Amino acid sequence: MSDTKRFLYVNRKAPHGTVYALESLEVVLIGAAFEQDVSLAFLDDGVFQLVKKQVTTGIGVKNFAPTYRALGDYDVKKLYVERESLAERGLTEDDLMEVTHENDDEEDVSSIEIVDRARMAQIMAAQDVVLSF
Amino acid sequence: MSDTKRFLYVNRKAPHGTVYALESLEVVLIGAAFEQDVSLAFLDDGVFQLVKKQVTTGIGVKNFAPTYRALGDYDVKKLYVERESLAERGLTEDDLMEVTHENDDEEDVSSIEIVDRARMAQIMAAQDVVLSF
Amino acid sequence: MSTLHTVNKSPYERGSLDSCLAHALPGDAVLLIEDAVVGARAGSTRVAEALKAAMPGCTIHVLGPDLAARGIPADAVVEGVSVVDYGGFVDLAATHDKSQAWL
Amino acid sequence: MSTLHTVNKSPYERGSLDSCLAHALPGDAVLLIEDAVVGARAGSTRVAEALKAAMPGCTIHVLGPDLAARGIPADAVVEGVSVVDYGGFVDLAATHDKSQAWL
Amino acid sequence: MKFAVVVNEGPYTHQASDTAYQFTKAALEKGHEIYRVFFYHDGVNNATRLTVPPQDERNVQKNWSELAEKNALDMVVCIAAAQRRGILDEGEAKRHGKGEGSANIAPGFRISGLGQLIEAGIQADRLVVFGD
Amino acid sequence: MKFAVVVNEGPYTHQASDTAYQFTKAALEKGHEIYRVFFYHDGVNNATRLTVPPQDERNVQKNWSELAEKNALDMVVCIAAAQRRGILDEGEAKRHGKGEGSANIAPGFRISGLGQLIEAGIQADRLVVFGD
Repeated sequence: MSDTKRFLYVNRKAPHGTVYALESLEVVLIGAAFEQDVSLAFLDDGVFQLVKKQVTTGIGVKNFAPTYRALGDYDVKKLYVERESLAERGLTEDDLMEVTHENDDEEDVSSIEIVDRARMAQIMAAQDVVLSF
Repeated sequence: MSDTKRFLYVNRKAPHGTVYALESLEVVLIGAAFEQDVSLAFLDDGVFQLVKKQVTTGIGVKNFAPTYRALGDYDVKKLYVERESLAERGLTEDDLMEVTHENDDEEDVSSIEIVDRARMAQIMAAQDVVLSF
Repeated sequence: MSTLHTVNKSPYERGSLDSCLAHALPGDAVLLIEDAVVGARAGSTRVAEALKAAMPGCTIHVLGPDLAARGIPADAVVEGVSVVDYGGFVDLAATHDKSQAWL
Repeated sequence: MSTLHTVNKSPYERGSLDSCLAHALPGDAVLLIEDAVVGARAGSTRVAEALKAAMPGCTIHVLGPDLAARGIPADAVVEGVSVVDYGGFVDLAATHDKSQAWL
Repeated sequence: MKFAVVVNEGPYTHQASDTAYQFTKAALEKGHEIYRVFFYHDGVNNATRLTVPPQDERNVQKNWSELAEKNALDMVVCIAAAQRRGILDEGEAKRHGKGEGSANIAPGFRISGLGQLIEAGIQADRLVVFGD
Repeated sequence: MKFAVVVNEGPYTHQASDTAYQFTKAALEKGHEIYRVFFYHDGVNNATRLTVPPQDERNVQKNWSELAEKNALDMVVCIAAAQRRGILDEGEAKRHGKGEGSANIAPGFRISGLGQLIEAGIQADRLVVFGD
């Protein structure tokens, strides 16, 4: 087996009420150094992690949401967000923050791809290692 | 205010997967010494706490289910179980363990009363202190 | 005997808000805190409909600092839901006879 | 690329089993463990129907020691669901290409 | 008015302790009395003096300890729950042979029995529970 | 076959650690290799030597420590998660000025970085996650 595996980080939980979103992101950042094929899946309440304009000063907790926007610098470029999960929660793509990376032509392109549930299932199926938090 | 208050312990979680059912029961046992007016409510997944013939040897965890049957000895006599919660989970009263206490005529009578949701709401409303776990 | 009910989990993932609303009585207050505030976002969702149906029997409140943390503007909540701060949470607890947490 | 999906929370309280079943593909296995085993009890419940609908696309399994702890006899599970012990759990993890926990 | 506050989850993993802290602070600012803060279940983990959170994050244990010092709060950690999770004061550490210096309870917290929870329910006008 | 096991919750409050333990034991009995057990989030709390569970209950930490000793398991506690929750080895306790005897890590566990989790995912044939 080659040393490169497909790693998927599955995010199904809302941010701030529990630490899972934050500590999951910490794994992604560390994992980026290992040069694997990394994808992030956001479905169910995990889609709330990417909602823009999160302001956490009122709850006295550090806001880690800006870190998602830095993922491109770590060569983490594939963030899949499930369309059905958004819709059920009254959200649209416009409610999500911008996460971009530089493509081969040095243009900033979006790292977020909205996918339907069937495609999300295919993405999950194609992985070697699935980390859920 | 008199020193006697109506205490309700609300059990909404399944046993064994988390410690809440066990540690809630520990509060009930300690609390019995304070001679308050004590009731226990079992609704939603909390009804699974009273299912009979729980055998925990296979998961390597202590079985505290028999303690419910001892509640009568602690003068804890009112266990309210929600009918709708049972039905939604495919359970009937026959699936529950027997929990009894001695009445004034020294007869063993059931401590479990199956109540519908509307009555459960009334029972909750009538309390002074509600402890949820 | 009025009650302040608190709900702290997302109603899209857990049953606690549904169960709370099924047991709250007229004159009670329901306060959404922590992850439960995602249910307060206005829109044509199942949860928004459930909250509307529960009013005006109960009053529905949502904790502002938790709303902000989830990126939901205070004016984007379901109509009729009031936004309170921690002091308002204390007031709700004080002005109702008891509080019940739907954990 | 087959997957072993594990679900550990009661499907009566949380959405994880529903979400798992909505993403599992033909040839995958779903294993109910811990509090999720309460969903395997036979009967005319919403959850039993969902499990039946998921088979035979997927195989459905339930952890026996957890079943026993919840007072559910091994012969009282939804038809077609197989009861396994911890060794069987290991076998399922070994015979599928990867496992995915629906936490 | 007299409040009792119950904290059922530990620091960082769940927001419960943070919310309870903000609630307690707000109640004090409004002139209410906090009869007791009771830590149960994983809530006992708020009382360890050994946490070292990142510098740019809040320090949950320190928040509680400082609030207690400023307001003479009675913060009680359930002994049975604490034993299951490894939170010990000097006496407990010695009693269980855990070795010199093992006590890990933070300033402002004290270990006591579940009776303190019931008593808080009896004595306080309102009891508010924070958990998972 | 080579397994990696991830434990995301602490002892007693959630069954996750018990299930992971039973799974690990069963895998070893079947002749599989356990490449590593990685403790993350509240899972780091499994590694405290200070728990004193009731005598008629299982001892989760001891279960893990004994399994590790018997099978030379590599049990790694995430350093970042451990610092947030107050799990320290000698070096960490000294580095953060926590005082003589404060180290509370139990036998068989070692503290290391998150890279150990990724590496386990790369090296093991299967990775199984247990959590809340």
